[in-house]
Amino acid sequence: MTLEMKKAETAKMIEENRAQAGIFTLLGRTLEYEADEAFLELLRTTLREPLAEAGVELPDDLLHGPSAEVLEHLAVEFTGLFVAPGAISPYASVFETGAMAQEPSSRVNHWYTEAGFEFRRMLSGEFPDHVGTMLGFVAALYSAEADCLERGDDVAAEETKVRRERFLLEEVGGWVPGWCRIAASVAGHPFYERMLDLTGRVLWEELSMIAPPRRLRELSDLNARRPARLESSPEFRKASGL
Amino acid sequence: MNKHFPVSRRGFLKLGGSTAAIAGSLGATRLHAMEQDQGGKDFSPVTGKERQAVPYTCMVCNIEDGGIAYIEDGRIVKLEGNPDHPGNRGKLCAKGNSGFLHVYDPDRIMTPLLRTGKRGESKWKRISYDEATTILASKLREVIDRSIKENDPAIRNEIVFKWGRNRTGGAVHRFMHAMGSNAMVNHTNICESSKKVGLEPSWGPDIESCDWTNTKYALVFGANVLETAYFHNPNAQRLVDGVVGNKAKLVYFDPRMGNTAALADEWFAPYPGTDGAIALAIAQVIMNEKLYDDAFIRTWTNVTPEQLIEHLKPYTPEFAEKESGVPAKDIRRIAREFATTKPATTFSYRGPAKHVYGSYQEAAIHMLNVITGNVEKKGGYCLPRGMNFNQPSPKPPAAKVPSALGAPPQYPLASHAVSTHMPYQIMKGEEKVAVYMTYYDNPVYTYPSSHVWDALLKDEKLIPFYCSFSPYMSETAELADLIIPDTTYLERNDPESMPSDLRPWLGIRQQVIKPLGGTQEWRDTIIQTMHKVDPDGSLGMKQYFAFKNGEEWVRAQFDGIPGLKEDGGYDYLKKHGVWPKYGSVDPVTAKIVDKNGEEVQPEFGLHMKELSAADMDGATIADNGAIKKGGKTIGVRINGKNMAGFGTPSGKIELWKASYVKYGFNPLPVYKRLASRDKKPDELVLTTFKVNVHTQSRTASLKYLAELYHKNPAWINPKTAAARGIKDGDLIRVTSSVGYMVTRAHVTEGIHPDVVAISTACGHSAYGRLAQLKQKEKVAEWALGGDPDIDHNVWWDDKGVHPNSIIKLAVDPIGGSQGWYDTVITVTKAQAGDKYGDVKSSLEVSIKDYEETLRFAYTGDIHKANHKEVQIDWDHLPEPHVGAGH
Amino acid sequence: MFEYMNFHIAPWGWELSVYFFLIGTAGMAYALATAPVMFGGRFEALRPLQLPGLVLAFVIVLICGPLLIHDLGQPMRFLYPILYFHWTSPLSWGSLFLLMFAACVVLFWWFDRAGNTAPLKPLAIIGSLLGLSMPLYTGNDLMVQTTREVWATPWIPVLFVVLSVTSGAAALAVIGMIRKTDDADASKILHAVMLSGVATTLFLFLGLLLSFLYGSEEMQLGWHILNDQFAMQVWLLTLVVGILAPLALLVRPDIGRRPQILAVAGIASLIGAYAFREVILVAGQLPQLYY
Amino acid sequence: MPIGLQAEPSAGVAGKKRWAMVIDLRRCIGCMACVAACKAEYDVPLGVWRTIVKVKDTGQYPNTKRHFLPRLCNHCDNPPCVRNCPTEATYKHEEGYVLQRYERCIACRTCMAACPYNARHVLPNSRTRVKIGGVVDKCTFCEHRVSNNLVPACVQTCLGRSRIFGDLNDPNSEVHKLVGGMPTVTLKSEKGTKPQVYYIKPAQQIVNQIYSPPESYAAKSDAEAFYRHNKGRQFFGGVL
Repeated sequence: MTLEMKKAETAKMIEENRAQAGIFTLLGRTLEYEADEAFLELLRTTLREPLAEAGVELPDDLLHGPSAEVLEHLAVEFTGLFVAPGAISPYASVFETGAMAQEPSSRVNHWYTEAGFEFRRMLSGEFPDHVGTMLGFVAALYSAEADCLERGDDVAAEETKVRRERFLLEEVGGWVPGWCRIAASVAGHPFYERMLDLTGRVLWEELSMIAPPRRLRELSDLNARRPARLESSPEFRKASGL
Repeated sequence: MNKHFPVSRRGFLKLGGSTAAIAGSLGATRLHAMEQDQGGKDFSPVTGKERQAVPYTCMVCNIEDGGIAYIEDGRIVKLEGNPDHPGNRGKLCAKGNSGFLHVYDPDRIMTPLLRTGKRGESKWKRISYDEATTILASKLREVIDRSIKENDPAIRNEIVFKWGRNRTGGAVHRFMHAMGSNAMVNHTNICESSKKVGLEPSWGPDIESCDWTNTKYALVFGANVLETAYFHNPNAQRLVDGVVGNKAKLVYFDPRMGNTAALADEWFAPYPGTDGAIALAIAQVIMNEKLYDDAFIRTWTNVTPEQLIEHLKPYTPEFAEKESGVPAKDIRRIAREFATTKPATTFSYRGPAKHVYGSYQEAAIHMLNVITGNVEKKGGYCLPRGMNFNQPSPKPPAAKVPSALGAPPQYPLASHAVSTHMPYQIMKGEEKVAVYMTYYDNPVYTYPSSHVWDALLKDEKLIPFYCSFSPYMSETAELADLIIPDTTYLERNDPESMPSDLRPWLGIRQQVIKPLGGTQEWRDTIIQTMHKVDPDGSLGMKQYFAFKNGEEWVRAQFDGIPGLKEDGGYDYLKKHGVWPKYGSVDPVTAKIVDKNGEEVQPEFGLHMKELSAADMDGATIADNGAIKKGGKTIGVRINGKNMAGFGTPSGKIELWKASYVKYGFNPLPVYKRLASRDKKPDELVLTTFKVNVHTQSRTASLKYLAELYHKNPAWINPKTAAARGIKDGDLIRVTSSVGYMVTRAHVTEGIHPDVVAISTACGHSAYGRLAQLKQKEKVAEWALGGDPDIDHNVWWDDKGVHPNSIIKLAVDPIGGSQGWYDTVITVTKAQAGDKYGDVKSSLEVSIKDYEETLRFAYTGDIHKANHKEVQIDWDHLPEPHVGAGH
Repeated sequence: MFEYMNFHIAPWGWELSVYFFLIGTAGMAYALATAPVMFGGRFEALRPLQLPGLVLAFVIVLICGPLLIHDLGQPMRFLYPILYFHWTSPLSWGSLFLLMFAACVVLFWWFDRAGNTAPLKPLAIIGSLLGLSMPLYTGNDLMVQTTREVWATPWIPVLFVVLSVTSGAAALAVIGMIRKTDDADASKILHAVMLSGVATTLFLFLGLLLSFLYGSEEMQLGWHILNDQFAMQVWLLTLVVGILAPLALLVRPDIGRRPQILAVAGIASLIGAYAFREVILVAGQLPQLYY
Repeated sequence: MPIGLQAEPSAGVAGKKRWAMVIDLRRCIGCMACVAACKAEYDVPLGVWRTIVKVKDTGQYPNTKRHFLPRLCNHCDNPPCVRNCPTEATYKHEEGYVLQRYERCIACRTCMAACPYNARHVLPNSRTRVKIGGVVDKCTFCEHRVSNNLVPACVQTCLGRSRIFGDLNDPNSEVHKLVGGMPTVTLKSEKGTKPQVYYIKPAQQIVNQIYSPPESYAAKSDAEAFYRHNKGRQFFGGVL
C-alpha cells in the first residue's frame, strides 16, 4: 500500500469516525435532555434533510410552530416519556435490576472513568447509565479515535476503537435496541417516536458491523428478553454456605 | 479420707445427685451461655462480606424506631433495629424492615416537576431544583409583597403549609413563622386528636406511656397494640412481655378481632362508640364498691370521691350493657379485677377517640387509672417521657395573625386543630389560599369524604398555586402545580424523640447514603427557597436560614441540647443513632441492663419529684397549691412539699375540666349516645382499620408488604351477611349517605354483627405501579423500568377498594376528631352493572355534612340540646375567636 | 390478615407422569423384544416384534431424555446426578440406569444389524434388567419419599412394574396389529402378559383403594382430593378404561387373542397406565400442599 | 447414622453444635416482621417464602380466636430431603443446618417432594438483586449470620421475642433450657424427621386447623390468583 493510499484511507476513516460521532452525539443529545432553542434550530435547518433521508420525517408542528411552544411541548413529552413516575426509565440499572443506581450504573461509570471521562449530572435524578449518556460516550470515543488518527497515533486509535466496540457489545447491545423499540411504541410525540426508532436502527446497524453473526443472534435474543435472565454468578458457591 | 473435711466420696456423690435435680431452682449464676448476638452487625449472604452499618431513625410510620442501615457497595440493602435503642430494642416491624425499598424505586420522583396540562392530567416538565425553588420563592414573595403593600399581616396566612407527617423538629414552623404565616394545617384530627384533647386538660401530656412489662392487668380500649396503634413496635414488645412474661391479664375491647384480640385473655366487641359507657360503668363499680384509691384522688385530683360517686350514678353496668352489648356481669367483674390487681393500666387509642364526643370517652378511660391510683407507678399508667430540642437561634418570632384554616374558631378546645374542615372553609370562601404546600400528606386518599379534597385541589380558583414536596406520585401529588421532591427518610437529617420507652431518648435521622441521584432533602429546599424569597436579607427572613445545608441545620439543633455535647454531641449521634445509651438489651429478658446484668430502671413518680431551689426561685404559690412562675404552673405544693405535679393549671390531675365547661361541655367524663347508635335495624356501622404491615398510604408500593396484604374486602358477620343473602366473597354494594362503593364481602366470625370493617391499607389510584397493580394492566408501558421481581412474580391480582370517600365528615365538637367510626351504611348484594372497585360519592352531600357537623360545635344549635345537664349561662358562651386554644 | 398469605406449588407435574409412563413402556418393550434372544424357545414367536420393540424403546428414550432435561430448573446440569452421584438417591441410580439402558438399546440394535450375535444375549439380559429397573426406580422415586404417605409404600414400585409390563406388551400388540405381523403364538404371549398384568393391576388398585380408605389422615385426604378434583382420572380412566375394559376384553382367551381386540385392550390399558401414574403422583403431593 | 447424610445427627451429641429454634407461640403476635426481614435479607422473590406466619381464625363470634404458626425449614436432624437429592446439592452441615449448594442443584425438586413442611421452593429467574435463580432454595437458619455469631434475621427482628435461637447442645443456652423445661412440640415428628424447630406449645387441634386448606374467600381467591399466575410456568405442578 502506498503512502498516498494509506493517507487517503486514514482520511476516509477520520471522516467516517467524525460522521459517526456526529450521529451518536445527535442521538445521545436527543435522549439525554429536552430540546432547547439551539437544538430546535439545528433540527429545522442543518439536520432536517439528513434526518429525512435517514427516515426521520420531522413532524410539522416541530418544524413550523412557534419555537417556545414547540420546546415546551417537547419538554412535556420528554418528561412523560423518560422522567416522570411510570415512564420508560432510560437507565441500564432500572432495566437490568428494576432499581435505580444499582451495580450496572457503577459499571457503566467505570467505563467512563477508564476512558478519562467524568460523569457530572446537570439535573437531579440523573445517573451515568442513562441511554443518552451512553450513546454520548460512544460518540466521544468516535471522535477520540478520529483525533488519534489525525495525530497519527494508530495504536491509541486502535485502543479507542476496541473500547468503543466492547462498550457497544457489552453495555449497549444487549438492551438498548429493544428498549428503543418499546419506548418508541409508547412515545406520545412523533419526534421522539421517530428518533427512538432511528436510534434503534443506527445501533443495530452498528452492532451488525462489529458483532459476529452468532453474537448478533444472542444480542437479538437479549433485546427481546422477558423475563430478565439471570446468569450464574461466581458468588454462587459462597451463598450455599460452603 | 481428708481429715479436715470428713465427708466420703459417696456423700459427695449423693449431694451431687440431689443438687443436679434442683440445679435449676438454685438460682442464677454469673455465668451465662455465649449466646448469639442479636444484631448490630450484618453480613452479605452472598459474598459473606461484612456490611457497612449506619444508624438512622425509621419513618415508615410515626413511631420513629431506631434502626441500622446496612450498606453494600454504597447501596442500602437491609435495615435492622438499633440494638442500643431503648424504644424498639433492636427490632423493626414488617414495615420498618421493608422501608429501604422506597429508596431505589424507579417510581420515585427524582427531579422537580412543573405541571403543564390541567391539574391531575399528569403532564409535567422536569426542571432543576434551582428553577423549582425560584418558582416557589416568587410565589411566596408575591404574597409577602402584597402583605407589605397592603400593610396587612393577615395576608401572609394565605401561605398555607399542610402536612400529614411532620418529623422536622420544628423546621416547618421555622419556615412558616419566618414568612409570618400561621396557616399550618396538620393531620391530627384524622389521626387521634380527641384522645389528646381528652388527656391534655386532665394531666398535661397528650398520651400515656404504659409500663406494660411490669403491669399485672391491662385494660385496652380500641387500640390494636399488637398490630398498629401508637407505638406499635415498642408497645407490642412490652405488652407481650407483660402478658406472657409477667402473666398480666389483658382485657381488650374492639368491635373487630385484630391480633391484639388474639392475644387477649378476654375480648369483648362493644358497639362502636360505646367504650366510654363501659369505662364509666367500670368507674361506677369501683367507686360504689369503695375499691378506689382514696388518698390519691383526694391528694392528686381536683375532685373528691363523693363528687365522682354522685356523677357516675347513671352509669350502671346495666346501662353500659344496654349501650355497648358487653354483659353487665363482665363489666362488674372487670371493674373489681382492675381495681384490685396492682399494678394495672389502661390503654386506648382510636377506638374510643375517633367518634363525635370521643374526648369524653378518652377522659373516662383515663379516669380509671386515676381513681385506682395507678398513675406514674411501676407497671402502671405513666406520663410519656421525651426529650426536647429547640430550633437553633436566632429563631423567628411566631407569626402575628392566627389562622383559622383547618383550625376553625368553633372548636376552641381542639388543641390539635380540625384539618378536615380546611377544604370546606375554602370552598365556602371563609379562608383564602394563595400558595399551598404539602409535605408527607395525601388527603385525596386518607381523609374522610376524600373526594372533597380532590375537588378542592382541582379548583385553580380556590388553590391558585400548589407545591407538593412528595417524593412519590400520590393521589394528592398528582394534582400539584409543582413537585419539589423530598428524599426518602434514609437520605435526610432530623432530630427525633418519642416517648416509646419510659427512659427518654434522643435519636437522629441522618443521610445513610447521599441523597440518590443528586436529589435534595426538604431542608435544603427550604434553605434555598428562603434565600430566594429574601435574597438581600431585607425582609429579615434570610437570617433564620443561614445554614449551608440541612445537616448543618440539624447539627446546630443538636448543639443546643444539654448534656449531649459532653458525650460527643452530634458526632456521637451520627455514630450511635440514639442518646443516651442506658445499657444493652438482655437477649433473654429484653430488659435494658448494665454491665452487671442489672436492669437500668426507669424513673417513676415523676409528678412527685421535688422542685429544686432554683426552680422555686421567683415562684408563687396559689390558693389551690399550684406553684406558678412566669404565668405558668410549674408544680404543686402538697403537704408542704413542692412537687413537679402534672401539666395542668392546678398542677393536679383535673378530672373536672374548667376548659370544657367554659364552652358548655361537661367538665367530667360523660357518655353521649351517638346517632350511629340509633341506626335503623337494617343499617350497619362502617369502621375502618389499619393492618400491621401497612401505614395509611405510603407502603402499598413496598412489595414485601403488598404481598402480605393487598386487598381489603369488607368484614361482615356471618349472621349479618346471611340476613342479606350475602355469601363469603360476594360482590357487595356498601352505601352511605355520601355515596357507595362496590367491594367484596369477607364473612368472618371476628366482627360485631352491627359493624362492617374495611381496611384503609389498599385501593390506591396512584402511588406507583405496584400499589395500582399497573404492571399487570399495561405491560408495555410499565414493563420497562421495573423490578423483574415485580414485573414477573406479582401473583395477586386484587389491589382492593378504598373506602374513605364514602365516609361521612363528622367531628367531635370537643377534640375535633373525625368520627371515623360513626358512618351508618347499608350493605346489599351488588346491583346489576356494579363492578368491583366502583366508588361514587357526592360533593353536595359532603358539604351538607360539614354544615351538619358544625351544629355540634359549641356555637351550634345541637350542642345545647346535647348538654342539658351542664349548668352554665348558656346565653353567654365565649365568642368564637380565631386562634383560641390552638 | 387473612388465613393464608403464602402458597406452594406441587413440585412434580405432568412431565414426570408422562416420563414414568413412557420409560416404563420402553423398558418392558425392550424386554419383550429381546425375549427371543434371551429365552429362545416359544418366545421365538416374538421375533417379528424385535425391531419394532427396539425402535419403540429407542424413540421413547429419545423423547424422555429431553423431557427430563426440560423439566429441570438447570437443564445444562443434566449430567450432575451422575457426576455427583449420590448413592441413596433413586434419581441418581435412575439417571445412570437410563443412560445404560439407552446404550443397551442402541448396542443391541447395532450388533443385531451387524450380524454380531455374540453380545446379543448379554445385552438382552442386562438391557431387560435395566428396562425393568426403569419402572422400579420411578416407583422407588416415590416410595422413598417417606414423608408422603401415599407414596411411601413398597406397593408403588410393584405397581409401576406391573403397569409397565402391561404397557410394554400393549404397545407391542398395537404395533403388531398396525404392522400386521400378527402371529397366533405372539398374540398368545402378549395376551398372557397383558391379562396377568391387568388382573394384577386390578388387585393393586383395590389394595390401594383400601389403603387410601383405611390409611392415615393424609391417605384419606389424598383420596378425598382425588375424588374431588380428579374423579375422572381415577374412576373412568384408571378403573373403567385402564383396568375393567381390558380385563373384559381379555378375559376370554379366544376373543382376547384376536389382534384387534388385543390392540384395543392394549390402548385402553395404556391410557389406564398413564392415568394411574398421574393419579398417584398427584395424590401424593396434594394433601400436603397447604401444610 | 441415617444413611445418605453428610453429617450425623448432632442433637444431644456432646462436643457438637446443634442449632435449633424455639418458637414460643404465646409470644407470636403475627406482626410479619420476620417475613419481611427474611425477604430483605435474601432478596427472596415474590411468590416464594423461606419463612411465613400462618394465620387461622377459629370459633364463633364472640368466642373467636386467632392463631399464628410461624413456619420455616425445620433443619431436621434426619432430613428426608438430603438423602433423596441426586447431586448432593442439598446437604447436612455438621452443626445441624440443612443447606443448599446452588451451584450443584439441578432443580429436579425431589427435595421439595421429600419435605413434609413445604419448606423448599424453586427460585424464579426474575429477581431483584441476587443473581441466583432456577434452583431450589430454602431457609438456611441464616448460616452466614450464625457463623458470625449473630442470630438469624427473623429472630433478630421478632417483636414478641417469639423466636429464640441457639445451640441446643449447650446446656446453658436459652433454647436448651426451653426445650428441656417447657412443653414443646415439633411438627410432624411422626415422620421421623427429627425437626429442630420447637414450638411452645400449640394445642394439637390448632395445629391441624392451621394445616387445613384455605376456607375463606379472601384466602381462596388469593390461592386461585397464585395458581393462575403460576399456571403454564415451569415447575408448576398443575394444581387448580
